[in-house]
Amino acid sequence: MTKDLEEVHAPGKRSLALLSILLFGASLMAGSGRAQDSTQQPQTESNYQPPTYPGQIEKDDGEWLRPAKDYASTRYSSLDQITRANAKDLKVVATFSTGLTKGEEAAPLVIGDTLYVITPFPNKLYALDLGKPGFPLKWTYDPLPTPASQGEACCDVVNRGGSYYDGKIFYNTLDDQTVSVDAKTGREVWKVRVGDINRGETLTMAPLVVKGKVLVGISGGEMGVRGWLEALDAKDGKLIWRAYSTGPDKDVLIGPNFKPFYAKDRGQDLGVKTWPPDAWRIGGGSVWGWISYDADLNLIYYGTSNPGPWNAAARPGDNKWTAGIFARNPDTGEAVWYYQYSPHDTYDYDGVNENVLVDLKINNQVRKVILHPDRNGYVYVIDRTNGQVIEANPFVPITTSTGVNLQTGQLQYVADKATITGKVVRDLCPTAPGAKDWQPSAFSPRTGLLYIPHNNLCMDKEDLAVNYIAGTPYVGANVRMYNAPGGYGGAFTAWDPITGKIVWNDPDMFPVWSGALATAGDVVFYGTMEGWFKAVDANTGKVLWQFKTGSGVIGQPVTFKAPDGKQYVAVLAGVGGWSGAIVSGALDPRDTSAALGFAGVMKDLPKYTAPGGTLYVFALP
Amino acid sequence: MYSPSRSAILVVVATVIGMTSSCARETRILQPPPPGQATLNSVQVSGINPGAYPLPPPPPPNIYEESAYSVSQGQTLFQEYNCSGCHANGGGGMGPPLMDNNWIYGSEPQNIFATIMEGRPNGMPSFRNRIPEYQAWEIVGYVRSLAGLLPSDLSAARTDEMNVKPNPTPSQKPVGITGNPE
Amino acid sequence: MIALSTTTSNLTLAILGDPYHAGQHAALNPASGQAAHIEWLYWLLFWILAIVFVLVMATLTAAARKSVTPVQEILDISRENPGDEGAAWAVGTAVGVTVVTLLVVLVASVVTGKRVEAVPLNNSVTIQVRGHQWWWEITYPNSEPYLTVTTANEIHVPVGRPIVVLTDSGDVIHSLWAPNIAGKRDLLPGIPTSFSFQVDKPGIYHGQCAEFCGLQHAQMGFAIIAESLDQFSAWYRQQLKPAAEPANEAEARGRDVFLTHACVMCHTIRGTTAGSRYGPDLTHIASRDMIAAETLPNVPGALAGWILDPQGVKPGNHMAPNILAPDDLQALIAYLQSLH
Amino acid sequence: MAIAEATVPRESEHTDRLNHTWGRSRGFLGWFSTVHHTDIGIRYMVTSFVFFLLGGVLAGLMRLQLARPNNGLIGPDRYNQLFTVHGSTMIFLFAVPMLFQGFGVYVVPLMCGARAIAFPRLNAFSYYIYLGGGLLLWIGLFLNIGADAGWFAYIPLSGPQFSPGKRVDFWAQMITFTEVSALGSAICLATTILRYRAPGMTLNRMPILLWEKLVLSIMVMFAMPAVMVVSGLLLLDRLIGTQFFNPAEGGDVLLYQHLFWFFGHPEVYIIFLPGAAIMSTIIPVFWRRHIFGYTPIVVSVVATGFIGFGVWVHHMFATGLPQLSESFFTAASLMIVIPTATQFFCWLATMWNGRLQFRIPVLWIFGFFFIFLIGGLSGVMLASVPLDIQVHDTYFVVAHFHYVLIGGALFPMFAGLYYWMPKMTGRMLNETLGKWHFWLFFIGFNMTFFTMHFLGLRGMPRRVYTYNQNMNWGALNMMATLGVAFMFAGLVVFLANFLHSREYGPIAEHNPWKAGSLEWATSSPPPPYNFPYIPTVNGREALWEAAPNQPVVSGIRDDVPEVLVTNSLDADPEYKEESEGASLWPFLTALAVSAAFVGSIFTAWAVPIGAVPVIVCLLGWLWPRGHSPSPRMAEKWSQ
Repeated sequence: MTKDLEEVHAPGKRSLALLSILLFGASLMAGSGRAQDSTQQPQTESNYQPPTYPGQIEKDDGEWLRPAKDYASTRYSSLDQITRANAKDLKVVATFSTGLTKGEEAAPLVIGDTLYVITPFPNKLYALDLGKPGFPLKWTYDPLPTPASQGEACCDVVNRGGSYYDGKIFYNTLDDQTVSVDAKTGREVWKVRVGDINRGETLTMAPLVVKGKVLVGISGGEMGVRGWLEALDAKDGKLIWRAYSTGPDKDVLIGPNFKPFYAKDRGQDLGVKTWPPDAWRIGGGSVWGWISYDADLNLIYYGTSNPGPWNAAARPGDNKWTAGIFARNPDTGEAVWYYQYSPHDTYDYDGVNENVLVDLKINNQVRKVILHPDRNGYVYVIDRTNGQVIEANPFVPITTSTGVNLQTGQLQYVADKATITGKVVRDLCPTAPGAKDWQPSAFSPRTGLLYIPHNNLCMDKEDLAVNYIAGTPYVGANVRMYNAPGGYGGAFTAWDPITGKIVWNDPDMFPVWSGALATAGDVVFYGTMEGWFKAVDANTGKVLWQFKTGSGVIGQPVTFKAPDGKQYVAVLAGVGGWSGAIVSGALDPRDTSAALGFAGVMKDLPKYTAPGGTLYVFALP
Repeated sequence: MYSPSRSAILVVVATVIGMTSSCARETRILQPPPPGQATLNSVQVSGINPGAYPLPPPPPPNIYEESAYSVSQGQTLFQEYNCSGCHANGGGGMGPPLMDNNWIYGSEPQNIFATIMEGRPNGMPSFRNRIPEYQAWEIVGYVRSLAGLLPSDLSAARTDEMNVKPNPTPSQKPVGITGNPE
Repeated sequence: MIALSTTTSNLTLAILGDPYHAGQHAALNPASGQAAHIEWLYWLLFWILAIVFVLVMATLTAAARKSVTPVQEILDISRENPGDEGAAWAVGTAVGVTVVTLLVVLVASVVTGKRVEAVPLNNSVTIQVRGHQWWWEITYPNSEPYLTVTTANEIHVPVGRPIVVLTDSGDVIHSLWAPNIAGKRDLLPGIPTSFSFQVDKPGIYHGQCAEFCGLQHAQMGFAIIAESLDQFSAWYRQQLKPAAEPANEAEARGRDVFLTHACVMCHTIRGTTAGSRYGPDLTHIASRDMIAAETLPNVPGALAGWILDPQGVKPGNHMAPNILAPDDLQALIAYLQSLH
Repeated sequence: MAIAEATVPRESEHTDRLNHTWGRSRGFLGWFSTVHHTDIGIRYMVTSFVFFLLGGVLAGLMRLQLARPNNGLIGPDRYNQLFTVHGSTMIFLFAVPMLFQGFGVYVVPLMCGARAIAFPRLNAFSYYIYLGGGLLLWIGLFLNIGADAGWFAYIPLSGPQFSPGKRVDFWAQMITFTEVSALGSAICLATTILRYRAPGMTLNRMPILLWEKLVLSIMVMFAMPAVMVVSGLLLLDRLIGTQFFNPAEGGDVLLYQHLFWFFGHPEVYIIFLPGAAIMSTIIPVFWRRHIFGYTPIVVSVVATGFIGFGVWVHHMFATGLPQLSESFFTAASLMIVIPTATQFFCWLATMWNGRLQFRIPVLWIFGFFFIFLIGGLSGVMLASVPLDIQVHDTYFVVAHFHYVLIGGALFPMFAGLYYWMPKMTGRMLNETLGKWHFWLFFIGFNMTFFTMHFLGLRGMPRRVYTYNQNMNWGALNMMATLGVAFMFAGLVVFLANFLHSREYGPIAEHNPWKAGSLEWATSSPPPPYNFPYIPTVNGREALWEAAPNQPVVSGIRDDVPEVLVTNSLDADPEYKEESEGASLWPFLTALAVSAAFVGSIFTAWAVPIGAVPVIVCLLGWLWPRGHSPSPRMAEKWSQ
């Protein structure tokens, strides 16, 4: 492994986390005194005792049907052949090249004896035969998306995977088509166009199939789209309902059953009244993240993205219903409750991150909660029955807000970090990609910990006069990012959701942009942008095994049991995405505002990795 | 004793010296000439010349890239028309970088003009009818200045926005498809 | 004093063959309390200084006449200088009087300054003015964001209500000045300021950029349209609406022309996909009296000329010439004229 | 009693030797190598007068464009260059070089009774640098690189984003040139006044003109650095992308204005005080008596020098500063009226008790009173914040400062030219033509600029290249334009008068006006050594109060260019030193410096590379040469 990593790892994780905090404090002494008292610091926990998990985990047949494994989005597998003891013996058993140089963010799916790989644009679907040695290619499906759609994707032409239901694979293409493919034959069952690239709409998210409905959300929060989530009939792709994220209540499917917990989210047509006239028509709130489903409550949970444009002066008000979380009834789509993480989001904090549905014993009372590590820097613990915020604790240094008021649910912004048109506002932490972007975390009921891959960045931001020209970006900001105090770009963190503290922290020089995977063997998997795929001890974070893949890992690792009864671990390598665009897009980091400001802080990435998508499958010998 | 004729001589000499150095840089074309037929195919996009004898590239029709004012207009339009949305301040993002020396569709003014007007298949929109031709040429001038293909005294040392670029941008040789370094 | 002074100013101007007429765009023709205070101060100082001028000139002439000596060959110098004692007294007194006069001026000026700034701010109307090369972006911010109005170059204000103006600039320094209403205030990039006034007389008051701001500084005009509260509210309600849908064939085609040509790159028409803010918001363009920053009347002919050849009208401004087929142009104008 | 005749040079071996010692070599090189203050002074005057005429032509063009509404004669791009170059020329290339440097360099050493100016080579260098700056600006204009951001070039309009190309760089570099020049002259003049005065010319006997030049020099030393800093920072922002004035990155656009006006307002007094100096010098001569109130006048001048630095913010009232600070600067701006008024009253008193002998300069004195008074009074209006925010940046202000500057500098300048021309050329000017000149110019001036007050009050902003029919500004503008014709006619008459009289005018005596100051104590024009014997002084008006056999200083060597250095207070002789003789180095150094300055506009490399020839020239300039030793102490005075 490289020298830099040695250095980063040297001081040991917890002490380093502490160190980073100290450094941050010091840097603030040096910096503005005002920032100091308004800075939120993550707490760390010295001796953690895993509690027994009070909730239920879906029974596991060793398959991987949907990106997050289960409806609760735990990304936890009960397979336990790979243990802390033997993880060091993991070997590559098969690889498969997608032949693409774009970011590979998808989770492979495993159904029966077949492993499915969904690529970034051109969004091909490959089926690999797990029954034969070397997992040969069964068939390929090519949806032939229009190349022009590449010009409408804000942050690399990625695809975040698909879902299996009723013998079919469902996934989205960049040019706004949802496809249903026969899992056996690779034959296209149906294909519907749900959006228009000429309005900046694209599809990158992984659909979730709930009760025979394919839930699809639009991307394009940086392009002035009007976000929505819609349900298509799994049988024929017919539209069942569509719920917008902005606009009048009837478009947002807000009806009599809508009971948000906090007063600030109640009112008539807030999707219109919290915007300047007609700004909601191009106000973002896209739904490009993850969807979770609670069968008992019969509710789906998903986040809405940042309001558009980034220049907040163009959209005074709370900008409902962006940068928040909706709970909806999957049958009708009607909203049940909503909570806004970042009202009038001026930092592109979105709200689309995964919602991990778990049951936690809080104050000796088991509660059905959502664990949601948000881009704004807090891990929210939300009562998923009614949307009450139980806790919100910072997991990275935060300068833009001082905390969440649990009475009003209001995020407490720092006044002098408010962005201004034509002025550079400095030391904004976290950044536009957030404390943690799309990269999904995993929850292990065995340790009771949430494993969070995340960023450790700060930024300077200048709002610019912004013009909406349909089909072109609608951003209006100059951003330059740099490593947050601690000097590293990202980390993999184990988080105790009950005490709201960091248990262990595994820093990396780049943002940890891959998903996380937790297993019953108490081994946790994730990858770094440099290309290391790691297995670490779920309790201590100690690196048990690591393998250098051909390119940076930003995909979602999965584990499964093949017909031969062995446990395998699979991940797609292939750097890209927003953070990796500097490599996949060959950007020029001399312009620190390139890639919406991400290029500057990633300028060293090309020294460590090159693009190229490959599937790696590992197993014990 | 004093002789005014001498200082007169000085003035004349200096003026002549100055005159010899052309000042197209300072001309401000406020009233654009009627749009000419942009000869889009007048420059090749391929670097292969059957017979192995490349035609000399036609002279750039871009009077706008000799004037600092036009280049600065191009810079403004590059922002206002959201070119910067994809290409940032030259470093790229959704679109490829423009300040490096890698030209996918050629570095000749006509190449870039065609790219803006007709678009390119992998995501570059077509701005025909949306951007008047003379403004497109101004943008062409600015784009070429980003890559250091224009004399540095044509482009501003900085804008009144966030300082996101090292100044001055080091000049580079294009090795695009048209290949011929300028 | 005001009456007297006005008559004299009429006199002076009559001499200059340009009779002062009501409604004249002038600092001495106030339509607001603020401008009136300043006018009062102007005439006060005018008369004080006029007297000073007359006195000094009289002394000079007297001295010249008293002292002139027709002798041809140059006189010698006498060692003693007669009359210096008297002169000493005279000069001393004169300096004393000067000091007193200046004190009067200072007090009057400071008092007037206070009066100008003392605008009651209860139930005031707040207006954000942002300067651009070379037009004015006018916003009426509101605590309820959906009640925000954005327009350009024509500032509607209710008569008798205090107006708070927030100033800001998007590029270079401009200066907001409507002489009949108030003194000027610079619009500085990065340094927001504010001032306030209250218009008493309904009317249309011309204003103009008063800080050199580049090529079209000369024709960067605006208008303050003071109207009754009812008229103002009606106008405000209208401005809140999205653009009118095309009522007929021509207007529909005009909208297509707008959305498929360069217009869409710079202008906003709310309710359509046109959302660029580089140029003025045209959602209710037909409700304005003038176009091109108060340079041309808002009539089809002028509109056509402006669309086809803006650089001919205002060289260097940021509006691009458009090459449009005649019937396209007709349709476009029909559409724009329908946006009330 | 008769005016002292004692020191008029008579042909003798002594004067021959002096001629040989001080005389300049002829020919092309001789012209470039002379460092004598009379030559340099006249060059300043002629050069700046040429710039004055050029600037006037630009003004005429602007008036033509504005004569009618919606006039299409000149487009905005050209027009912006016209008024920018006009303003910059009149301030930086005419007013200061003519009144401060021109008259100062020519008259001061003569009035001191000195043989040379202090640091004559620095003095010559200053001239060439000034010439370089002027040529830069004007060649720029002809090459369409004419500055176009106004003569105070407010940021951000003058910044890298909104002023592409090199136009503003040329302007900013011209500032650097002229300020270097002014600083150099200031040092020469201050030193001359403090150390070269003739024995007996104690501080309280010093002619008021010397007092004013002394105060001026000190003001220049404090004011010019501010503008050099601001133009320097502007150049850095424009050329290498520093962020001093970038509002986005925390730069401040008002900082520029503060720095500029901290120079800009004192500059007004730097232009007016020489005018007042000429008044205080000429009035006694033509009213045939000593000036009344010598002490109050001197005190006023010094006070002006101080208060002048405390009023700059009244140029920025419209930016919306806190009321308190505005009131403070109102008070300061009003306070500065007092010293000026005091001088007015003293002059009036001098006239009241004098015996006027009516000659051409007197006309210009009256013109000065009339016009400068109006300008000063409208200035009182501008000092008041509420009025200022109405008329600021309108034609009212244009009218105001033309009344102040033309009244306070140009009219005294003409008075001074008519007064000293005999000394400079040795011939008298024609008085009839003089009258024509005055009346044409006076009438034209008031036609043009008095109407502008009304235009301003009626809302016409300055720096507009055209205006709309319906503003009713047409008649007034036409009138203003007509006035320009009169002014031009007047100037033509003056030029004719000057050129003709220079050849054919009646020969001037050495003291045609029977004036009292020392420059009249030598022949017209003065010999290269100024005085065959350094005169001595026993009164404020040296020649009027000279004894029948006024002693002169002897023992100053005539085989080497020696000057007598006296002490600052009492002008007691301290020692003799050898004045630097003619040299080509100042000219070469100026060339090298100019090359470096101009080059730096195009590439930062010009600074290190251009520094090399500059250093070489300075070495050549300062290289120690053998000097014939001379006794350090002055010898006894001979009766």
